[in-house]
Amino acid sequence: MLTVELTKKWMELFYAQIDQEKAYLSELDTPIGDGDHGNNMKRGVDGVKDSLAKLKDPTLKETLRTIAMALISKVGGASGPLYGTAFLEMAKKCDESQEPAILFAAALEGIKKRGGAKEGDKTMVDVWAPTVKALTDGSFGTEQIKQAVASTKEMIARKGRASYLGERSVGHLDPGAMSSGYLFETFIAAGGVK
Amino acid sequence: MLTVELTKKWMELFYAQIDQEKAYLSELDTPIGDGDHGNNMKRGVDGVKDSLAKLKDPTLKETLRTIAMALISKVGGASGPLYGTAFLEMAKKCDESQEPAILFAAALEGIKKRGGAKEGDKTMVDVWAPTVKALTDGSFGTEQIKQAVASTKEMIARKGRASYLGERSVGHLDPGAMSSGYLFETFIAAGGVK
Amino acid sequence: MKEMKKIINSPQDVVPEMVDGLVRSYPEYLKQIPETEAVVRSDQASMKGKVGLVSGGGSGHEPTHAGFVGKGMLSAAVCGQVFTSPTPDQIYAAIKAVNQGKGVFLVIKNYSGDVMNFEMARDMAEMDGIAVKEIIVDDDIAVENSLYTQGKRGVAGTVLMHKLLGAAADQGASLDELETLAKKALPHISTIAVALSAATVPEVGKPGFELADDEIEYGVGIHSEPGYRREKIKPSKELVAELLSKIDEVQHLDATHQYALLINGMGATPLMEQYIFSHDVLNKLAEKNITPVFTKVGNYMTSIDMAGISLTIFELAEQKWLEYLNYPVATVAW
Amino acid sequence: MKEMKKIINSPQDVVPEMVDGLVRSYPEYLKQIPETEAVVRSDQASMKGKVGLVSGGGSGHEPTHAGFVGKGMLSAAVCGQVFTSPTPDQIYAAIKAVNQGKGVFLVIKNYSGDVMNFEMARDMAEMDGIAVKEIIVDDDIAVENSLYTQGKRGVAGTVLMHKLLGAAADQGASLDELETLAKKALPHISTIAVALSAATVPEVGKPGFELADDEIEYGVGIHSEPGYRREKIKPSKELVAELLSKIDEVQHLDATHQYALLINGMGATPLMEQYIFSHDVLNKLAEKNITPVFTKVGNYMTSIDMAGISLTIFELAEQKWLEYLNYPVATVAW
Ligand SMILES: Nc1ncnc2c1ncn2[C@@H]1O[C@H](COP(=O)(O)OP(=O)(O)O)[C@@H](O)[C@H]1O
Ligand SMILES: Nc1ncnc2c1ncn2[C@@H]1O[C@H](COP(=O)(O)OP(=O)(O)O)[C@@H](O)[C@H]1O
Ligand SMILES: [Mg+2]
Ligand SMILES: [Mg+2]
Ligand SMILES: [Mg+2]
Ligand SMILES: [Mg+2]
Repeated sequence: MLTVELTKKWMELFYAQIDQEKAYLSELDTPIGDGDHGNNMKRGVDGVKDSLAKLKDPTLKETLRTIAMALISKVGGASGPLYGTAFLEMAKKCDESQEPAILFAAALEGIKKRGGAKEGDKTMVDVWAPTVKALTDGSFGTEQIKQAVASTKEMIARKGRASYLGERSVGHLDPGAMSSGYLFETFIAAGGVK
Repeated sequence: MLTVELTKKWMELFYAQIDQEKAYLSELDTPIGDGDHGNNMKRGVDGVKDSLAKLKDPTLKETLRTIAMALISKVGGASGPLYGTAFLEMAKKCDESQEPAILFAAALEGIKKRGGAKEGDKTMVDVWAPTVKALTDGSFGTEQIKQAVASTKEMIARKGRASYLGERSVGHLDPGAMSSGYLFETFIAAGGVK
Repeated sequence: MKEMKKIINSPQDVVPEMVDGLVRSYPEYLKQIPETEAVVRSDQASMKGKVGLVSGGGSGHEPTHAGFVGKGMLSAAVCGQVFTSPTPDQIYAAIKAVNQGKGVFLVIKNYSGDVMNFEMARDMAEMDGIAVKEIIVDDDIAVENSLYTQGKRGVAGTVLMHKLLGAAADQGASLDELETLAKKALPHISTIAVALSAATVPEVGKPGFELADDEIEYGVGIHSEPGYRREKIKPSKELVAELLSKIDEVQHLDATHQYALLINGMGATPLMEQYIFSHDVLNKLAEKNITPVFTKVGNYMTSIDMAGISLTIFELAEQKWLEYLNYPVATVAW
Repeated sequence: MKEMKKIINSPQDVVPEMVDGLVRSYPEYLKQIPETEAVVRSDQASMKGKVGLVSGGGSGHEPTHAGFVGKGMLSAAVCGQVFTSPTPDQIYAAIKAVNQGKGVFLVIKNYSGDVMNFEMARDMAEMDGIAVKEIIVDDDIAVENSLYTQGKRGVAGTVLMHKLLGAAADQGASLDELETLAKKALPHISTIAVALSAATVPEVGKPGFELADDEIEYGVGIHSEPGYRREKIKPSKELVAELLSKIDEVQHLDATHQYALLINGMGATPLMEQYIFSHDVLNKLAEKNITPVFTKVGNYMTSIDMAGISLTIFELAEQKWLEYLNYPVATVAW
């Protein structure tokens, strides 16, 4: 069950992880992108931290919406609208259910719609899609997430900047897949799934 | 006595010398100038060679004037008008006398007037002035020329680009002094003084 | 790996300081929209009754985009972080600032980030009842277009698109007319670049890729996206022959048509080299009996401090387009 | 030592190919004088009955000088070899091409070579009965002036001199009036630069000097003449503080006066950095309650591919001078 408490804890851990891996994410974005993914995400989590700090006794919907707006207005680039849309869709859905599997599925639909990527296009979708599936069939976990991230390495990029490289994108992890991996790992670390 | 034959031979040797030392002259011009003296002089002697080749049975005056015009219209920079003026003044004087001491003295006056430099200002004047003197007192020779060129090393530049360096120009040979040294050395090699 | 050496204060302050410096240097043309990094014409009267024209994208392409804001060209430009699309709220603020009731036209370069952020802003504006249309510029022929990928990138040709649409908007074209014009002109604009070095994003601190001292790369993008071939540097004429042959494959250059030419320095390449390159392009075109009717040479769509050059050929399929290119403007950089 | 990497054909052909490329790219403004590397206005009618204005010098400072030829600015520009004064015959050809019987005014930068070659050309023109006057620009305050030396160098402030004289000439100023204007304005123009790297002359093939990866040099000239101090690179604000304090020593900046500002990139420094530098200059001047009434930021007087920036402050002692700066022109580069 996603709660306000859990969401806050999750965002704290996600903040710490991005802060720590900022340079690594930008490095992943260098051979197959434009080298800014770490900086983009850092601006985003800074924004999330600031915005959440201003909320007084928020509902879950308010919390998720606040995260979405911070990401949309701070990240920019490709990842901003995608992560923003993901949390916006979760905010829309959370009155109906607080089940992670259902919320993340709604987020995934938003990401796919916004960016037009399918599974196998070497984007964050390649972490979100198997993870949503894993949440349903019970295989969700750190190992599964790491595998999903790793699976992008051998893919040919068909969306985002990496797609300009065609076959030369093979052999590199997708930076957005990696940051999505962090998102799910910190969800677990925050106690999201017992 | 300066003759057409001697002048032609002299210019051939001067051409060969500049061609060979082009890079060195530009190198001398780098720490205390703008690194182009070798290229400037090379364009000049190329022009002199071409123009002289076109002359048919020229007088000494025509020969010297042709050299002057080639230098003026090909070298540019500071050295072009100075070398050009030198040969122009020799052309003016050569009806009166063909004595090297007298011709070079006229040239030196032209250089001083055109550029406003005095002895000790770390320019080509510091080779021309002692050389003209040496021609009169009989001490003219390769050793004397080399000494004159070397004397510029310890001077502080007061004219030309090197003057912007002030005291930091000390310790470097003046490139125009070096090319003037070549001019007088090739004059000797051409049989200018027996 | 070379250390970054730049005239900046801190990497995070690059965009706000740059936008401030630009706007305060040219108050006769530019005004900053409060609390944003978006820039709008200071000559508000020139926008009255006309469709607004908004462009923007990541920073690092100066003078694009803000340098083209002014009467006869853009109404506003939105400056994102370096090489990062601006966010929807900023784009939305620019749309609102230029809307005069006739609608707002967006010029978007074809990058996932730009497209998504501009389209989110468009959604926001439409919810406010502002009519919005757009063109997604994809003039870089170095990248294959394909249904299954992101498609081609938007590069220097975008500047010509700004000029065309700006002139038409200034002459009172409607939102629909601008869309028609943009869609018609786009396929006639082709660009391709060659890089001698990559750009260094201040927050990254090192170049996007490394080229050996004697190496160049054809087809590089304006964010140091890799190109299609690396080889030893060649004389300008041979670079021109390579790039022009690529454009010829797409455009089938032909003396019965009229062409505009844009030669664009990427940031660190001096005009000396650009003019020599231009000399070689004009010679090569002359072999086909083509003399461009419009030429511009300079730094228009840069990639921070990248050394390199791009060549854009725009086939002027309609006489009106040449008039648009020559239409007078009041901007910092055209 | 880094290898030279440039978009050129052969080093000896740089100037003719560059001039050809420039002129053929902009036939609406420029025409080449046959058998020379001098460039004259193609709009001959705009020169009718007016004093001709001729500038020039070594190449490598693009868009200076030819980029400022056109109605309202220069009548002709003479392009020497790279960093080498043009020869008298070429300057003389330009003088003859622009002479309309009202005389010709020469703008010369204070370098031995330029002064001597221009003055030889002046002698030739005067022998032909053409009245010629001149100004020798020496705005670079990095170098001490002294009766016993060459004096100060002419650098980016020369562009402002072109603008001023061009506007006055276009409005019908006589040769004497131009001389008076030039002499009055000159002491109010001060420039100083900072270099991050030196220029590479194509025929030389390596930079004029070497700076370490983290080093800068204050006071460098536009031909890589050494400056007055080398130190570790600093934030833009601190560079500005240093350069502005040097200008202040000379000009005694004061809020009761009006100032024009020219921030000039040396060739390889992107606009991003120039705008940030401009932001810091405007802030620093604001501390003295000074807001410049005219600002320009860009690559105007470059030093081939040198990285660096120069700051020019022009005290507008007469209201007319601001009008001259704002006077409309038709040139490639103003
Ligand atoms: N169309 C898309 N659909 C899904 N994810 C995408 C899409 N485009 C890009 N991405 C993701 O965004 C990541 C890049 O984000 P970032 O570097 O922040 O933005 P930008 O590419 O604009 O610089 C990619 O690694 C990829 O995972
Ligand atoms: N005013 C002057 N009087 C005499 N010689 C001068 C003067 N100015 C410069 N020179 C000479 O010219 C030389 C430089 O020539 P060059 O490099 O060809 O021209 P530039 O300095 O214009 O690049 C100097 O080394 C010096 O000998
Ligand atoms: Mg990126
Ligand atoms: Mg020199
Ligand atoms: Mg980006
Ligand atoms: Mg020189």
